[in-house]
Amino acid sequence: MTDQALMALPVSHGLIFAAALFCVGLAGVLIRRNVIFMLMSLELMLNGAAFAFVLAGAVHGNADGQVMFVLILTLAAAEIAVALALVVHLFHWRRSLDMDALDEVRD
Amino acid sequence: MQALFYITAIIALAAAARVVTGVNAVHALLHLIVTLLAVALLFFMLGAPFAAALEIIIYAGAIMVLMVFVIMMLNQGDAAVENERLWLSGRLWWGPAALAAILLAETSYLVLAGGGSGVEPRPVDGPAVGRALYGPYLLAVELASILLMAALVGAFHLSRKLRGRGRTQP
Amino acid sequence: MAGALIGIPLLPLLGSALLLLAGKRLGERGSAAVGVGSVLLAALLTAWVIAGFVAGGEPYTVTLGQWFSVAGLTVTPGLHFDGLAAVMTGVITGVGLLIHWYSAAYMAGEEGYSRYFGYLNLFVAAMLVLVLADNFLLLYLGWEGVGLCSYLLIGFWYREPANGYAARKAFVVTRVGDVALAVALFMLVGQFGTLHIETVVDRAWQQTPGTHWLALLLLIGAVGKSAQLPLQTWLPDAMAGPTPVSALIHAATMVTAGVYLIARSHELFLMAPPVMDLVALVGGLTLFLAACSALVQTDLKRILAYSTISQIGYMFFALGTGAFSAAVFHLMTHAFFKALLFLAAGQVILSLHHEQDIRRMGGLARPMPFSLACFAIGGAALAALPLTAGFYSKDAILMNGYALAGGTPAWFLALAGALVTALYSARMVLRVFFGEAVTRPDPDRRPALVVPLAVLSVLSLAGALIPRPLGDFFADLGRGGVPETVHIAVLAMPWLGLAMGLGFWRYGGAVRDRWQDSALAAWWRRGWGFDTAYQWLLIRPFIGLARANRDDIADGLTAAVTASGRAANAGLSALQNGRIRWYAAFIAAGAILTIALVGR
Amino acid sequence: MAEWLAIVLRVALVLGTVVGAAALLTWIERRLLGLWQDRYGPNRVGPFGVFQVIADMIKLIGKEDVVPPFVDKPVYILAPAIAMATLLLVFAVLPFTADFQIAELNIGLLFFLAMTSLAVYGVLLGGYASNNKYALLGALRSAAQTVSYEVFMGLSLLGVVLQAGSFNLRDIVLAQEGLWFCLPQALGLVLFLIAGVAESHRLPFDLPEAEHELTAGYHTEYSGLKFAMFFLGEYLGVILISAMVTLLFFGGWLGPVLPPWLWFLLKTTFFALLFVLLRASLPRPRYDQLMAFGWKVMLPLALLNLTVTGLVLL
Repeated sequence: MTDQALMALPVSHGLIFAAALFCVGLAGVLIRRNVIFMLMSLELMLNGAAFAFVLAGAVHGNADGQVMFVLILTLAAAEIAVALALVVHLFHWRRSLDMDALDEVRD
Repeated sequence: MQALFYITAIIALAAAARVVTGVNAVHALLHLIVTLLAVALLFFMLGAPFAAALEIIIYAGAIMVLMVFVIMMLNQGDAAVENERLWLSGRLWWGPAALAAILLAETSYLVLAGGGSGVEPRPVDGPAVGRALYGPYLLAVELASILLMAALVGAFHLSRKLRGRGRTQP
Repeated sequence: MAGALIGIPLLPLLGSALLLLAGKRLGERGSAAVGVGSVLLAALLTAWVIAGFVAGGEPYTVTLGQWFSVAGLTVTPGLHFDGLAAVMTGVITGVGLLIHWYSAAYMAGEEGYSRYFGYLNLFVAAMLVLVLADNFLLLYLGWEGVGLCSYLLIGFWYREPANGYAARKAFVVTRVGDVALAVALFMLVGQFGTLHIETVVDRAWQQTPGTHWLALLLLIGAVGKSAQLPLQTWLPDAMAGPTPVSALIHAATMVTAGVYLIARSHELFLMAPPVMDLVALVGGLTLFLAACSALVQTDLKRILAYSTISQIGYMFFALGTGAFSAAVFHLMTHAFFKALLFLAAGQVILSLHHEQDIRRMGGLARPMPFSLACFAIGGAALAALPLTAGFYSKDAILMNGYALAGGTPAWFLALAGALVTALYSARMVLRVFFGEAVTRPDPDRRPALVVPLAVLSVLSLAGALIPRPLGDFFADLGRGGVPETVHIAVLAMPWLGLAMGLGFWRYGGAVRDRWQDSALAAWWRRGWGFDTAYQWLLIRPFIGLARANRDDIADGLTAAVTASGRAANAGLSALQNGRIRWYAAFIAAGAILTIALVGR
Repeated sequence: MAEWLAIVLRVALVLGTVVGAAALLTWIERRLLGLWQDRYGPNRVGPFGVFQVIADMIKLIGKEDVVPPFVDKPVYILAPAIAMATLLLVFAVLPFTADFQIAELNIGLLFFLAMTSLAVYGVLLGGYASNNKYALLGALRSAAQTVSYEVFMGLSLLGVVLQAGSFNLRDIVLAQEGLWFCLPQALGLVLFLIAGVAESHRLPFDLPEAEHELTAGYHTEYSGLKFAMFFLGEYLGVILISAMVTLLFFGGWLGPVLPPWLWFLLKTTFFALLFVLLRASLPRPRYDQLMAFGWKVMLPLALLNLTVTGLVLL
């Protein structure tokens, strides 16, 4: 079955898709004030990067791309675990999820 | 099969756009899950079934569940949606959108300028990934495990503190 | 002998270190034991050393070792003991011991008891270093050391802002003299290449140029420390310190450091006759002006303070006329009777619950006969009535002064000063002890207070009998004949003053009151307006200048530096606004820029 | 064209069988519970009350399908579909016999895990969309429980994967020709069974829908066909877990004499009945006990199992 799924694909299109996913995520991170939405946008960015890796790995026919994907996955898991703990903390503390309300980190 | 790729990609991007522009956190999350599933499908099409499975099991099945969990736990209600709508309104849109668009244009230009014809993706199955992980990338795996441990301890610590705070507050 | 000599300043220094480091744990009794004990030991050592010196008779030096050697100047300080040093150490340790003893009782119950004795011991150590130094640098060390202790002790009750002000004033005003002394030291190094006193004096005989300036600078230094015109203004204010401090530092010892300095380096002054005349003039003017001020003061301690200025003026006059022996002799006797007066005044003040205004005293003769006796003896010595120690010393000054300098204006001022001195002594004793009783005293007859007074009374009466070991120390400048009329005038002046005092007291009530209210009296009371003059001539213009210079071009430059730093900081901290989205936007912009620059 | 038709037929057959079996299971469960609890259970409609199933279906379909005004409508509608669809999808990769399988997938086992992990969303979103605190609590419990038990469910299966050397379900079954994995992977079997019970929210791990505490948990607000889908999903889960146990530990269709499909059917039925027996006999733990049990007992055991298997195979 998997063999049939393969196709002749312009690699550039796949990369542009990855970049588009990344940029949509970036725009989300920049636009949203809600921490939850920022985190979701961050996941989009990670997926864009991950897709680029897997695509490159598939093009070259080696496993390195997927290895990087696994590492990105690990990173995302760790990030989300800590970030969500922080979000819960933040909400209990501030009664708000507004990231801009947290600007005392500058001091 | 190429058509399937484009359709999936467009679905992924459309869902991603809804994530970024949505006002209801759970709906946005569902769209994000759709994006993830679409990406998983793309992985599958690229001959990376292992990555596809991981994308679903871990990303969609665990990480996103955690996020839904937290959103439900905070349970902000309709006021949050209104608030979100308020935050999203106005001119704040244009700057970031322009930045992202410029970045996309640049990368697209670079990718297209690099040329490159259609290449037949070669499938890489799970065992190959496993051999690579525990071969040349062993150090990275160990580092990832350390990272996970750190995240575990960190998350645990944060939630512990919260519990202590809750106890002191009436 | 050498070890004993080092031990003299070392013992109070150790006592001071012990008191200042561990004073709190010693308690009052322990602090007093250490403070008085160390000076007692030093006094015993001094007595032994003096006895040895008198028996052997030869001056000697103990070298302490090399201090530093830089640019051809090697300083190897040592302690030098000769007749002059013998008198000074004897006065310092002897009077110092009595005042320590007195202090132990006087200061009982005060906060900072051990601190007090720590400072006092440090002062004694510094003063001993000052008088024993064979080197100008070591002398300067002691000089500044006593200045520091003076500052610390004037401001001993530092919770009162006025005391702190007085302490600062004393420090700053004497600093003027100290700077001159420091410049003199630099000149010495430049001219003679050494700071060793004897060497300097030896070389000074050979090469005269510049000696005038040197002597003048030394004089300014001495004037500052000894509260002579025009730097006398700090001493009356220095009475803010505890009374025993006034007795020890601001009457008996420290203020005579200037006299000692000139006496020690008198060869230099002899090379500069105009400066010698200046010294005499300064002394004459000071003694007369201060005596007049003392005449109208209402604060008991301020009377004594002006009296001290006046008496040191006598010493300067003596120095200026070349009667060095007489000057040092008067220094010694003055130490006795002025310490006696201060300590007796302290007893009176203590009995009246820290009342210092003589207008609220009176009729104390009956409740406090012992104090009256002390005051009478001290006042008599101050007024130079015959058979007191002060009589012999002041007589020597006036007679020698006339013999050496003739009827100069300074000498006539000194003569008039003798009259005024007797007058204010009489006024002081009469106002305090006779007339109507205004307050009820609470006499304190603790032996620790009484015994030192008794000893000092004896010394004030019989101090002149102490064999003068320095008799042959100074080259006598020769004594010409003194006319009989002069002698009679000198002898008559104190009696005349005393008679005037009694007369005014008994019959001149109305005159007295009018005089006290007159503008002239008020002017004198303010110390001839020196403070006001300095305020207008120096302090105000200086403050004005500082104000005017506040925003000058140099400030503008430094302000520009800080302002630019501040602006840069503001810009950067505007970037660091704590909003993660901004940071992310900057990262994205950076990425865009990098790609645009690199990816082609 | 014939190829396509064959695929469609096969899909229809599997779908029909599985859904029918799930429906039938509801009747079997009630009868068996009745038997074990010394009462009759449904026995009026048809022989032994078999047609009770049909009657219930008619009732559920005929009922008014209420969508309460306070719910999050799109999610409310989506949730039961997810609950059923994800489970049904897994049946597409199950090898019922050596040559009967809708789609052979190299990563069949991973697909199973992926779909079960997605199945959480059905419960989670159902509870969230209902906008009801009982439903929300049920959904939260379900999410926590499922995520926790998923972890060692995957780990407990890795022993089997190690022994078979493949994620392909067909290869796994074929690898058991000499010896069923229930013997060398006995610990894995127990772990997987427990995790399976928890995943399908069956007693004693039905805390998300514990009726004493949370009325009906996440599907409190559901009625009619949507409720039927949740309901059916649960029984589909039971059948799916039974089928997986059969495939992974008891040699799937392998067996003497009888035709392979019958072997598969018998084994699966046995485990489905085991589930019913569990429901009849075991009490329900407290929620914190459930979580503690999962993380403190099951996870270490799963890791131990994996380690030992790896060491033995090395």
